[in-house]
Order: sequence, then structure tokens, then C-alpha cells
Amino acid sequence: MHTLISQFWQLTFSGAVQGFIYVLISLGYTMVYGVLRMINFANSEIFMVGTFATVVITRDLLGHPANGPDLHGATLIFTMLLCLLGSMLVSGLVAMLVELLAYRRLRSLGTNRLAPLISAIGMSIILSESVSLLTEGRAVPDPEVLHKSSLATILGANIRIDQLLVVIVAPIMFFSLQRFVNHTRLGKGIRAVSMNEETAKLMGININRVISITFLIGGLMTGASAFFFETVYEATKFNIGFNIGIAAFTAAVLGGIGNIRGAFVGGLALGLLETYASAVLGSQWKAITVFIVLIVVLLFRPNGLFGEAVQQTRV
Amino acid sequence: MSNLRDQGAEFWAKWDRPRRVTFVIASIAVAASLPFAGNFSITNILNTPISSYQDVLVYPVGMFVLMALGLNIVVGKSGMLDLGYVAFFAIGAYSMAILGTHTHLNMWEIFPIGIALAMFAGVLLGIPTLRLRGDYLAIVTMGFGEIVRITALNTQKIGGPNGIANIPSPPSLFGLKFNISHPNSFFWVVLVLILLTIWMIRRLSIRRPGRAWEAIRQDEDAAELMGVPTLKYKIWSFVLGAGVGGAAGVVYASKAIFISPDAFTFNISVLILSCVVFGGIGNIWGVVLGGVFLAYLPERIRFISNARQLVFGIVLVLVMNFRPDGILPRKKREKALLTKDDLGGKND
Amino acid sequence: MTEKILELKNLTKNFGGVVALNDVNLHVNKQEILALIGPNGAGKTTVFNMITGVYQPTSGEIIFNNKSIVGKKRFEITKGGIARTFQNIRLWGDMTALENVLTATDVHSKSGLVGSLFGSIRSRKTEKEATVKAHEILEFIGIDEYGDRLAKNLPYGVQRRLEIARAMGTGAELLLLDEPAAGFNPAEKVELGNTIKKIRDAGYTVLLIEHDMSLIMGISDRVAVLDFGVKIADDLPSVVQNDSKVIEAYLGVPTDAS
Amino acid sequence: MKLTSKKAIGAIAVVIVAIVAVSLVATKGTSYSYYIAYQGPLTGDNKQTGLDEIAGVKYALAKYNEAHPKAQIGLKQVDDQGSGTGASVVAPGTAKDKSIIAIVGPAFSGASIASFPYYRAAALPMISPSATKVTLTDPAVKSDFGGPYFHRIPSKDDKQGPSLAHLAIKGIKSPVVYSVNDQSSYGVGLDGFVQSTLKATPGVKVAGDDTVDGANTTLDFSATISKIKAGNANVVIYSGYYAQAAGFVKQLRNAGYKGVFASGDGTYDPGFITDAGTAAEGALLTASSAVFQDAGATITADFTKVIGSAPGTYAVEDYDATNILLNCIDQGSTTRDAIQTCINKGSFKGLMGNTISFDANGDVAGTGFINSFVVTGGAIKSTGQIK
Repeated sequence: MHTLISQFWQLTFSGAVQGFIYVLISLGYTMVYGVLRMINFANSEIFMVGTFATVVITRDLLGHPANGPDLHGATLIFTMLLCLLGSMLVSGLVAMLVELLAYRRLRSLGTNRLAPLISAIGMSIILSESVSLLTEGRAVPDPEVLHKSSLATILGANIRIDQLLVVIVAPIMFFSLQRFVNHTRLGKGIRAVSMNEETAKLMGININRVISITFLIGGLMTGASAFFFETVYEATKFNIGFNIGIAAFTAAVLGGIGNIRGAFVGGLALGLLETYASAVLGSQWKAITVFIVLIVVLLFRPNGLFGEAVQQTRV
Repeated sequence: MSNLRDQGAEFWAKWDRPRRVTFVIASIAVAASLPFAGNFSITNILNTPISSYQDVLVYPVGMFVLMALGLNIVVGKSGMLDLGYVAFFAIGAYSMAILGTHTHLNMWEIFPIGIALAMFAGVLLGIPTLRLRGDYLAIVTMGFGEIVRITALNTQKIGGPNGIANIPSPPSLFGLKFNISHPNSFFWVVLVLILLTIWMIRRLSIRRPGRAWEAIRQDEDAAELMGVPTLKYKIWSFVLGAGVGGAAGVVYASKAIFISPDAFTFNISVLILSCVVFGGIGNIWGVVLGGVFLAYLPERIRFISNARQLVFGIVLVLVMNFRPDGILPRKKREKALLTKDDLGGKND
Repeated sequence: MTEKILELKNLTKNFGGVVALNDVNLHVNKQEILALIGPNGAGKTTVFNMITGVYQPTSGEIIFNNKSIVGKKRFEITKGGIARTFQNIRLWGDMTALENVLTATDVHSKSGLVGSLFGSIRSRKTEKEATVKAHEILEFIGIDEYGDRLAKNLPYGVQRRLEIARAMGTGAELLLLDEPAAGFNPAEKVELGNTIKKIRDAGYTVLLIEHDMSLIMGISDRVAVLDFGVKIADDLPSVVQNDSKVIEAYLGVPTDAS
Repeated sequence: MKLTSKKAIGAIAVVIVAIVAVSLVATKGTSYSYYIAYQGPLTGDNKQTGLDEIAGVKYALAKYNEAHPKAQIGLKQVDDQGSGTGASVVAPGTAKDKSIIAIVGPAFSGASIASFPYYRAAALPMISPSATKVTLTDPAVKSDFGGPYFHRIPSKDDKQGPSLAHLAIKGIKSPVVYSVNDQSSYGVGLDGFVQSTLKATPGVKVAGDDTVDGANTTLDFSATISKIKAGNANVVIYSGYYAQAAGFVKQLRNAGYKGVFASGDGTYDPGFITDAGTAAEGALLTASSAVFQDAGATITADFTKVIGSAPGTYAVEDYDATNILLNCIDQGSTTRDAIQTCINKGSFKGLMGNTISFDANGDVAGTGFINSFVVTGGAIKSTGQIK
């Protein structure tokens, strides 16, 4: 309790950083849920793959050693942009692959809901275990690209440049996505499919293409999140997606799954809540806090803060 | 369309009672004599390197078949995806470990307590969550499994990460000794549990509860509107599955002597699910086959064990995409319980 | 014969601002066939959904056998005596026709889980009785020969009939049939009409949604018309047929649209 | 309709044939006169430790077999995944395998406890290179005691814990200590001894304790770090394995923490520096382990040549444990019983020139030692033994 009071603003700041990372991942869940009415179980591993993409780009592609000199100026900006785009792209492509391998065939077969769910779980195991075999199950450090310099201390909170970057860029990405979905033709197609697949089909929308693109966009956002995660935490591991995935999913449910604005509020709220809770209860109970929030939300407000019915009756 | 499962059923239908009884007894006898197969030169191909074949038959093989059958009640029969099944296994195991080391109760006495506690946990989790739809239920149950494990990990009173050691072996029963030198006795206990579970599922399947589950699995809303108290039957299915998991846990703890939270990770839930899916969701024989296959193979061929989880992942994707009903699918064509001729009173 | 079995009082339903039903009053008499008609989107299926507990009314009352059933659970409403069929067939495809009906008859079964498990005498007796009853119903509807076949493999017409049989299996007094003749040819429609009359004569009450005017005029005792969530007519078929408001509502829509 | 079932039968048949074939191939191989086994985590989350360790065993074995072309000793790899659960699956088979006459291992304490009942029943002698939990050699704690068959080379955590605590606060005027463990069996145990030492040391203020996610499924330590800052700690003692320690110290330093960071033998691994980079600078470490490289450049180079990678954590202890067993075999002890007697009675020379003999409970006779280290210039440098 003492920590919560004395370090309130510091906790709030790092909670917000964590929260924005969740926001972008939960977009991956929410977008897919919007069009398929299904949880993309593999989204957590799409995130994990994104973190490794960042590592591979900085370490192997650009050849920055783990403890190399700090980067400055144009090199720094170039490296970071390349990492951001690279991890977005890799995650986006993996997301499309997941859709192709785990969902598409089953969708055309029209089997029950259990089958795609199980095959997505299978995909997520394949992704994480392949990485586990490749990395021998080790944590992999990411070379420090952006030096963690402290910019200022506001209300006792240490504002670091990397964290500030997340807090500024993540919302920008979020709002661009929202604009994209609301105002472009493609975005309208996605919305049409998510409202009513049959009608969308009649309107001449290529459903498979729209779904594929939705996965891609969800993957891009998740990949961006992976990049931010690496910028702040500088390490990854094959099983990194498990808890973060559940947390991001919880964030999506908290805001109202399928609702883009909900993902924003849910992610931020969960990031803060989780950080406060681990300060009060101890970090070992952090994961449990998330699960309990999830269960409570599903029980008492299954539509989340912003609606979209979870238990729609389909009569 | 017919399949292997249906052909088996056709044979079965053609047989008369003595033949069926003989077949059942023979099958049980073969299963019961499996531990001895390692001793003969023709069958010693079954022997596992490094791990002892007789012990492997108990855990993982027997244990996973048992748990897969239990999970099948939930996933296969009533169509609810439970990703936290390992929690009930853990509850059974911890009941045995805590009561066994702190009281004078032996395994046979703890057995019903462990089952009851697991079932109670099933009710506790089931009542609030079983109203949720499929994919939500999956994530909530996954969360529950993790809650149980993390709680055990952080509770120093029950050993925390160290777990609990020196769990007592059960006293002899019917002249069978139970200790580390006698894994076969444990195998026979597990076999009896498997047979009981199969009996239970078969019994329930052909009667009202089985029909209710089937209706819920196929169309829950229609079931509810046709007067099926869906929540009640979902909870029953969940609780029965939990009970089987709890039973497996009690025997496991007593056999392994030592348990710790790392025996109850999410991976185990996935493994059990893979067994159910691989063999054929909803079909007892498919589930048994899946359990035997996926639990035994990594022990027999050790190089698989390194990529064990990966193999399970691939199994889930491939089976779902290309044989969504598993290797031995559930029966496609079901004969009514009683035919019109039966009702005519010929047999009575 | 004029005893009311079901009564809707001032029934209103909003879906997020859209008024699907507005202050509808309607009653169904015992052992009659009441047809509920109206253009698409008039709120007919919404009425069914509210009677069977799928939706809760925004305001108003639903009285069944002199008791309000608003707020009751769906399976309790069915157990209480109201069963329905679905516009888009929702049988349990992987069960046989007989099992579909059997599952419905379980509504009143006293056989519990434990009894089933240990094959108690009562449980066996109930099973046997239920099977006999299920066969009777299938025979009554005229599809007993399909009893052992999986529902999903049955011909379309048989599936539609099986839906009715399943609803009857619940032992309900009041059957709500949602477009039972959809997709039928004229001959089949006539046959179905006869079956529905037979059902009524056997003591059931039928509330029917249908588009086919000739079928409705042929079998209904009374016709109620909904348009944009409002009841615009409720009378004998011959009277409704000539009601100017009804004709207006259907203007441009052929009367035999199905 | 027949076709489907035929296909299914065919598929099953193919699979069975494949299994038989593969297992026949898998069981083929050179046969040795005797086998020793290494038991540790060869797969799973902790496999790096196991792989480093088995390299030490393999090196010792390779040297022996090179010198004794006529009496080749084989190695069986027993993978317990570093967990008690894994151990309880593989231990029964290892105990029954009569060709195995002794074990180097088990590597981890939890796995040791789970294995003991089986090895005790089979009278199979063990020498662990790295299991440091105190109760393993304490006859009073029946559930954990591994004697008389269990022996270990490293000192126990009750020696390391106080050493670590003292090393961490050495030279600090008014130490305010925050201790963190990683929820592992090892980390929680060591942390307990660290904390009890701190509480018994006058002038030390204990600011608090917290745990971090041991499974390493989240790398966000911000809450723990906030607590450290809230408590104004100037000493942080971390009990756990190096992978999380690296991530933790990195974030701790990034958050502006300038005080002491100290950790135990779980962090004593080159991987700690690789992962943590400059954040590892100045970290104080303790280990009851020696550095293989200290044995000389020649043997280190030879090791690298034979094994294909440089010696890692516990390579010295594994090398020594293996050599003790080989020594016994060389002296004619070729049964489990004989080796057990040989280990208990004998006195052996370690790689670092030390003498190893075991007391009745399985610990190395004498006081044992704890080395202290500091990370400077991107390498772990020994700063001598802690008395």
C-alpha cells in the first residue's frame, strides 16, 4: 500500500505504458472477433513472433551487437522505423498464415465452433514451440537501440524516452486504425462483414479477402505492440505471449470485444489496474489479478464497457 | 457413410450376448496384462527406453487415457471447451498430498474426498461460467487452471514451488502391494477407473443426460427452448469430468510420491485435449486410442519428447482441418435405444 | 371453447431504439388455430421469441393459463406447456428423428442422472414409456418410418414435420409453428394443413406464423395481422381477407407469397 | 464405404510400422560395458543448465574413453526437465536399468527429491554437481533426505545465503536491502537464507521482498522496481536463475537504480552478461562453483575442441563428479554397491586441485567454499573465497 501511495505517478506511468502495449494487441483480438465472431487464440503467439522479428532485425539484419554502442540521429531513426515496420509486417503475415491454416478451411466446411477454436490453439502451440526449439527455450536479449535516457521527473515519476515513445506513438497508431476502419473503402468492407456476413456477400464483398485483411491489420497492430514491448523491455522468450495474450484478451473483453474504442479503454484500464495490483499484492499475483478481472467482467458485464453482446442469442 | 467406428458397431450389433461378454472379458484381460508385455521377446518392442515401461503405463499412458475420458464428457459430449482441465487433476493430487502427509488417512480413504473436492471446484467454477459461450468458456477455464497452479506456487504452506514430497503409498488391497516397486498395482487401479468411467459414459449416453448433452452440443438454444435445463446439464457434465480428473490426481500423487505445481501446467491441459481431439471427439474408443498414442509415443521414441508440444500442436491443426472427427469419429448413425420390436414385448 | 389459453397484454419490445412491437394485445383460445400474419419485419417472430422467453418484453404482460410467464426461464416455459418450431430448421442433426422427439419428451421425465447411471427401475420404465410415446407422436405426424435416421439426412419436408413432432414431444398444450410450410409445394401444403387440423382436433392449440394465404384461410379459426409491430386486424379469416388496412399492408405483395 | 475404413486401417498400419522401424533404429547403437547416467534438464525451460552440465560429463568421459580403449564407459541421458514431475517419470526406469551403475545428478533439488525413493530402493549412487537445497543432506528432514546414496559437490544454500547477504552489504554504511526471488524452488530457498541472515545482522534495514514471474512469461518488472524505489533500497539481492535476473537488472538500472545488485549461483552464468549487457556491470555474485577457465587455458581449449563449445556453468563440478565415478570404476568398482562404497570411502582430487571426500550425509567433507565474483568489463571476475 505504501508503494502505491508513494510511487503513485511512477506506477501510473509504467501502467500506462503497459496499457498501451495491451491496447494494440487487443486490437488483434477485437478486429478478428468483429468479423469472425471468434477469438483468435493464436494472437498471443503472433505477438511473440513480432518480438522475435524485432530482435532478428536489429541483431542479425542490421548487425547491432547486444552490447554495442548507442545509436544516434538518422541511424537511430532508421533502425527504429525498420524494426517497427518489420515486426508489423512479420506479425501481419503470420496472422494471415494463421487465418489460412487454422480458420479458412474450417470456415468453408462450416463445422461447429469448437473446431476452429481447437485448430487455432494448435497453431499457437506450433508457433511457440517452433520458436522454443529454435532458441533452445532461452530468453533472447534484444540489443538496446534506443538508449534509456531519463527525460524528466514529473510528480516523482521518472519519464523515460522509450516509455514516452510508447505513450505517444501507440495512440497515434490506434487513431489511424480507427480512421482507416471508419473512412476507407476497405474499412467499410470490414465493418459490413462484421455487421452481417450474408448481406455483405450479397453486396459483392469478397468475404475471404476481407477476413484475410482483417487478420493482417490485427497482426500489424499486434506487431507494432511487439516492437514497443521490445523497445521498453529488450528481451523476449518463446512463451512470452501466454500471459500478455490473456491480458490483452481480457482488455478486449473489458472494453467490449469487437469494439475498437473499447480495446483502447480496456487496454489502458487493465495496464493500470495490473500495475497497481502488483504493487499492493505482490508481483506474483499479477496474472491472477488479470484472470479475476476477466471472470468478473464476463459475469457481471459480459458486454464490456462499450457493448457488443457476448451472449447473443442466435434464434 | 460408414467408418471404422461404425463397422465396429455393426459387428457388435450382430453378436449375441455370450460373444459380447467373451469379447469384453478378453479385451479387459489383454489390457490388464499389458504390464507383462515388456517381459517377452515378441512384445518387448513395447518397452520404453529410459523411463520404465511399467511406470509409463500408469503415468502418462493410463492417467492420460483416464483424464481424456473425463475431459471427453465436457468437450466431446456436451461441446464445451475446457482448457483448464488440469486444475481438477491438481486438486485431486493436492488433496492426496496434503491429507496423506498431514493425516493418517490412506489413499483409499482420501480417494472419495479428492473426487468430492474436485467436483466441488467444478460446481464452483461451473455455476458462474457455464452460462458463457464456447470461446469465452475456453479462456475462463484456462484462467482457472492457471489460478490453481499459481496459487499452489505461491502458497508456502503447501510447499510452494518445492511441492510436497513423501506422499504415502496406499496400503495393500486384495493382496496387491502398492509402492514404488509395484507400479503394476497402480496400473490396475487406473484400469479399473478407466473401465468405470467408460461404463459411466456409456450408461449416461444412451439415456436422458446423454441426450441432453448431445442436444446442447448440437444446438444449445434449441435445446433450451425444447425444455432441456441446459445450465444444469452443463454443470453436471463439467462436474463429472472434474470428478474423473480428481480421481486421476489422487492416484497420481500417491504413485509419484512427490508433486509440485509444475506438474499442473497449461501444457497438460493441452495434452489431454489433444488426446481427445486426436482419437475422435465424443467417441470413447477414439479417446482411448488418442490417450494411448499421444502419451505412449513420446516415451517410446525419445527424440519426439523434445518436440512433444510441437507434435501436439500439429496434431490439433491437422486433425481439425482434415479429419475434424478424429481418427475414430463419433458414430454417424445411431440406432434407437429400443426398437419397435423390443417394445412389442418379445423380449420381456 | 372460448377459454383463453394465452394472452398478450400491451406487449412492447424495443431493440435499442427500434420499436419491434408496439402495444400488442392478442389472445389465443384453447384448441383453436390462430394464424399470425404480416409482411416481413412486422414482428411476428419477435412475438414467438417473447412468448418462449428468448427475449424479455420491454413492457407488457404474457399470460399463459392465467399465469404470467414473463421472466421465466426458457426451459421452464416449455415445461409449462408452450413449445415452438423454428423458421430455419433447428433440429439436432446428429441425432435420429426418434431421439429428437425423445429429448423433447424428457421435459417431464423424472429420471435423473443418478437413476440413469445405475439403471434404476424407474429410469428404465421412464425410458420405455418415453420411447413408446415418441413413436406414437412420429406416427401421428406420419413420419414414423424415419425414426431411426439421423435428422440431418432426412428429406426437407420430413425435417419440417419432425420439428412439429419434437415440439409435441414436450407435451405442450400450445404449439407455436413458425412458417411450417416454408418451401413446400402446394400438395405438401395441403397435407400439412390437414396435419395441423388433426393436431388441433387432438386437443392442442396452435399459434401459427405463415405467409401462404390459401393455407391460412383453409385452416385458421382466426387470423391476426401485424404491421410494423402494431396489430392492425384480428378476426375470422374471411373478415380479415377483406379488411382494407390489411390489403394496404400487403399492397404490392402477392397474397400467395411464400 | 469400405474404402474409408480401409484407408483408416491402412493409415494406422503405416503408423505402427513406422513406430516399430523407428524404435528398432533408435535402440541400435554401440554397447558399452558399463554406463553412467547424467540426470538433469535436457529439454524444457531449464535445458540450458542441463546442456552446459552434460558437456562437462561428456568431456570427462571422452578423456577417460580415450585413455581406456578397452573399457569403454557409456553415458545415458536421463532428462527430468529440471522438475520433480519430470523426474518421477524417468527415475523409475533409470533405477531399473541395471546397466547404469551410477548417476551424475540430479542437477536440480526438486528433481532430486522426487527421484530419491526410486534410487534408494535400487541402491543407485548419485553425485550431484548442482543441487544445493539444504535438506537434501539433512537426515532430520525425511521427505527430502537422499542419503546414503546421494552425494553432492557444491556447498549448500545455508552457506551460500549468508555469504551472499554479507557480500551484498559489504562496505555499505547503512544498507537498506530489498530481496527478490523468482518463485523457483531454488530461488525461494536461497532467498529464505538471505533474509534470515539480513534480519540477524545488526544495522541492516530490510526494505521488503517481492517475487518475479519464474516462468518468465512476462518481462515487466516495473511494479517490483517501484517497490524497490519506494523503499529507498540501496542493495538488491536477487535469488533466482540468470535469464530473469538479466531482464530484471536491466530494467532496474534503466529505472535509474544506482545501488548494489547481488545474486547467487543461479545468476553465475556467462549468459547473465550476454543478456543484461552493461546493466550487469558491477553485479556481485556468489557461487559454490569454480570457473572452469581458471583451470588453465590448455584444458579450456581442449574442452572447447572436444565438446564444440566453451565450458559453461557447473562444468567443473560435473567434470569432478564424473571423474570420481570413473576413478571408482577404474579401481574395479563396477557394481552400484561397489561404487557406493568407493564414493563414501575414497578421497578424490578435483580439477582445481582441491580434495573431495564425502561425509556420512553426502556433503563434501570440510567446510566447503563459496566464491565471490564481480562483473567488470563484460566478464565475471573472481574476487576470491568468502570465509
